[in-house]
Amino acid sequence: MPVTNKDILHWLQRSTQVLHENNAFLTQLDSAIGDADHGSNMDRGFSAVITKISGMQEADIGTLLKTVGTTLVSTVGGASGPLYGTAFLRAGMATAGKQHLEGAEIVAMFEAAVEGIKARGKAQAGEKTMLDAFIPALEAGKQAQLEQVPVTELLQRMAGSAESGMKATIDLLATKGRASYLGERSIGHQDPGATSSWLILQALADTVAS
Amino acid sequence: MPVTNKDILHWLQRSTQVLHENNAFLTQLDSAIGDADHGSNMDRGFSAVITKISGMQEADIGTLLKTVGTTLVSTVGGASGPLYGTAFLRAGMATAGKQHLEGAEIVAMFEAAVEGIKARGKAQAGEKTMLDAFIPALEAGKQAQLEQVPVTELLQRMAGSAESGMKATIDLLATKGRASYLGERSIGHQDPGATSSWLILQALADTVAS
Amino acid sequence: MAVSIVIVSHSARLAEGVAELAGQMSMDEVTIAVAGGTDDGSIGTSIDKVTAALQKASNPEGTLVLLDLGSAVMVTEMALEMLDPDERQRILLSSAPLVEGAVLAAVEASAGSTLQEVAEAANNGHEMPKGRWS
Amino acid sequence: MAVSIVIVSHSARLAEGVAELAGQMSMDEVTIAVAGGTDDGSIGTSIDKVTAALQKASNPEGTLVLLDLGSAVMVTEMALEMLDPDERQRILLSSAPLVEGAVLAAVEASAGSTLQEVAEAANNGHEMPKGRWS
Ligand SMILES: Nc1ncnc2c1ncn2[C@@H]1O[C@H](COP(=O)(O)OP(=O)(O)O)[C@@H](O)[C@H]1O
Ligand SMILES: Nc1ncnc2c1ncn2[C@@H]1O[C@H](COP(=O)(O)OP(=O)(O)O)[C@@H](O)[C@H]1O
Ligand SMILES: [Mg+2]
Ligand SMILES: [Mg+2]
Ligand SMILES: [Mg+2]
Ligand SMILES: [Mg+2]
Repeated sequence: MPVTNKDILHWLQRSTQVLHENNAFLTQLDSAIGDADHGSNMDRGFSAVITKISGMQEADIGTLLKTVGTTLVSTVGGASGPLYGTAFLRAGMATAGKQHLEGAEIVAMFEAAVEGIKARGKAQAGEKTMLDAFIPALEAGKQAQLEQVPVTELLQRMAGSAESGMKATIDLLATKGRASYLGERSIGHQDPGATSSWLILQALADTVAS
Repeated sequence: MPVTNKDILHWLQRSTQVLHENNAFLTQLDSAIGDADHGSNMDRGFSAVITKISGMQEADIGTLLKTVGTTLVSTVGGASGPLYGTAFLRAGMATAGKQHLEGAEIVAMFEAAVEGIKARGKAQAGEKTMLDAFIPALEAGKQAQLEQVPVTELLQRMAGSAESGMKATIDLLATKGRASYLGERSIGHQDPGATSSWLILQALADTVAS
Repeated sequence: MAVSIVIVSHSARLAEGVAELAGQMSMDEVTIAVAGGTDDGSIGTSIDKVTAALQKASNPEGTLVLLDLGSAVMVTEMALEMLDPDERQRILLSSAPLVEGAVLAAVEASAGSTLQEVAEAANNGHEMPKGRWS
Repeated sequence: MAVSIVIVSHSARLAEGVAELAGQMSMDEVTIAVAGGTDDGSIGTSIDKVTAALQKASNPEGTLVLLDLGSAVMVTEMALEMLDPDERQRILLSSAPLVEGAVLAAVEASAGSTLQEVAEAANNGHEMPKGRWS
């Protein structure tokens, strides 16, 4: 069963709720290696998203995701704004005009998103950023697609790999963003952006599973 | 005839008036190679001085000058505050307890003031600062003292040399203070601090002459 | 006309303070536009504020953008991507220290220098004397 | 207890903005005291404000003072001369870029580093990435 534009809407709603619930947790992670605002940044951004897409039940997936992107860029207020903003904009471009997505299209959508984050942040895997959740997730998605597993399973595997990637950021040295100001002291802390990325991917898997 | 503490009081009053009258002029000079506040800095500082010393008719010269110094440090708000402040403080130390000053004591007082400015600003002659008025004035004072000229004449010569030194700052390259940010473009403009220094020295000569 | 300056900061007060300090050295000759804080006034950056500041600063001689922290670069680049290419090529992002670079850039711009010269002047902010020999 | 930071600036808004930006990175762990503008609120420096900020920041681990422009050094040095020698030797003047240095100093101080280490961290402000590789 493909992912529909309704699913995407529900995903965005669930993400908003999950990020709201995790506001304090994300901010606490950011207080250890950043400026203690990632939770409020994401909460503010997704609150704005939910308002913006409230009347968009009939919109295609590309239009929806592009709206998310521009809204996040305008409202998040931290580095994660341009990063998630670019990710959703690119995801929207990859899904322009579509009402539903098959496994291959989902993987292509995330590939575009990850390329966007890399380009925007001039970062790569292993720098203790959201990419360390997104890149393993994308790899898992590609593998799942090769194995032709159902979409629900594909999304579960992506979320699971994002979660492992997120946990692996604890041992990484930050070399991008504010956490890099801490140098060696950034080691031992979980990256807030990788954590919000996992939450968002998990929300997608949960939405489609239910 | 020596310079009395009354003369010093009158000098400070005259300086206050002259600096007030030249507020716009000094600020205009500072606008060319600085931040356009030297006139208001000096005016503000000496207004505070005049209030502070209003009840000090009986004070000795050292006490008067030290009061001027601390007042300028607290109120001028620009680089000239610590510089003139230090100059007056040192002058006050050199004249501690005195009710009048002979030629040699006047020269010693200015020597102390100039040393104070040099120490505070880590500057020397030829850097396009107030020192380029003060140092020639001090040299002229020393020479006049060697020649045993009367105090009125000594002070006239000091003021005259300060004025020539001030004019010579036009051709100098600034290497200290804000004007140094202009590099070569500082050449061709008269230094505001050298100008206020001349005004103050001229006020002393005029006070004692009249 | 002089090169303009745009100050992008996570703090509105910081941006305005830099503009007032640098503006003192350039009088009314140089446009210094600011983009400080988020739209709702908290600490962070705002693409709308950056875009508005770039518009306010826009002029034929060009604009130098100075920023407080690296994370302001991304939002600024997104704002630049939204401009038309003609406008965009008249804008340079500086990696100079914010306060020191802005003061020196304002001095240089007020002398009618080119964008390239203003950018170089800003970079001298690294060597601005602040110590034994100020 | 952590090393304290004092921000001396010609602009009150600038000083407060730097403190809020740096304070974000150090939470409540580091005292960041400001001395911005003249006593009457115009642009310039105030020895009374500098003295008060140094007092507020005073602590056994030491204080790093960051300044906006060279002309703030003189007023700061006069304020230091008025302190007793014990207190004075726990204070270092930094020549680091103000904003970048303050942020890095706040991060370093919040980790419980020594005054010397905090001063070195501030100097890394010169190399703070703000460009192609932020
Ligand atoms: N250059 C970058 N590339 C990819 N991700 C980045 C980069 N810089 C920061 N991030 C991510 O952004 C997160 C911080 O987001 P947030 O706290 O909202 O922004 P800010 O650091 O501006 O306060 C980090 O945890 C990291 O995952
Ligand atoms: N290091 C220094 N040594 C001696 N004089 C200096 C020094 N720096 C600045 N000055 C003098 O101070 C004057 C500027 O004073 P003012 O405009 O009141 O201060 P600011 O430059 O802080 O605005 C200059 O014209 C110069 O004569
Ligand atoms: Mg943050
Ligand atoms: Mg932030
Ligand atoms: Mg001035
Ligand atoms: Mg000034």
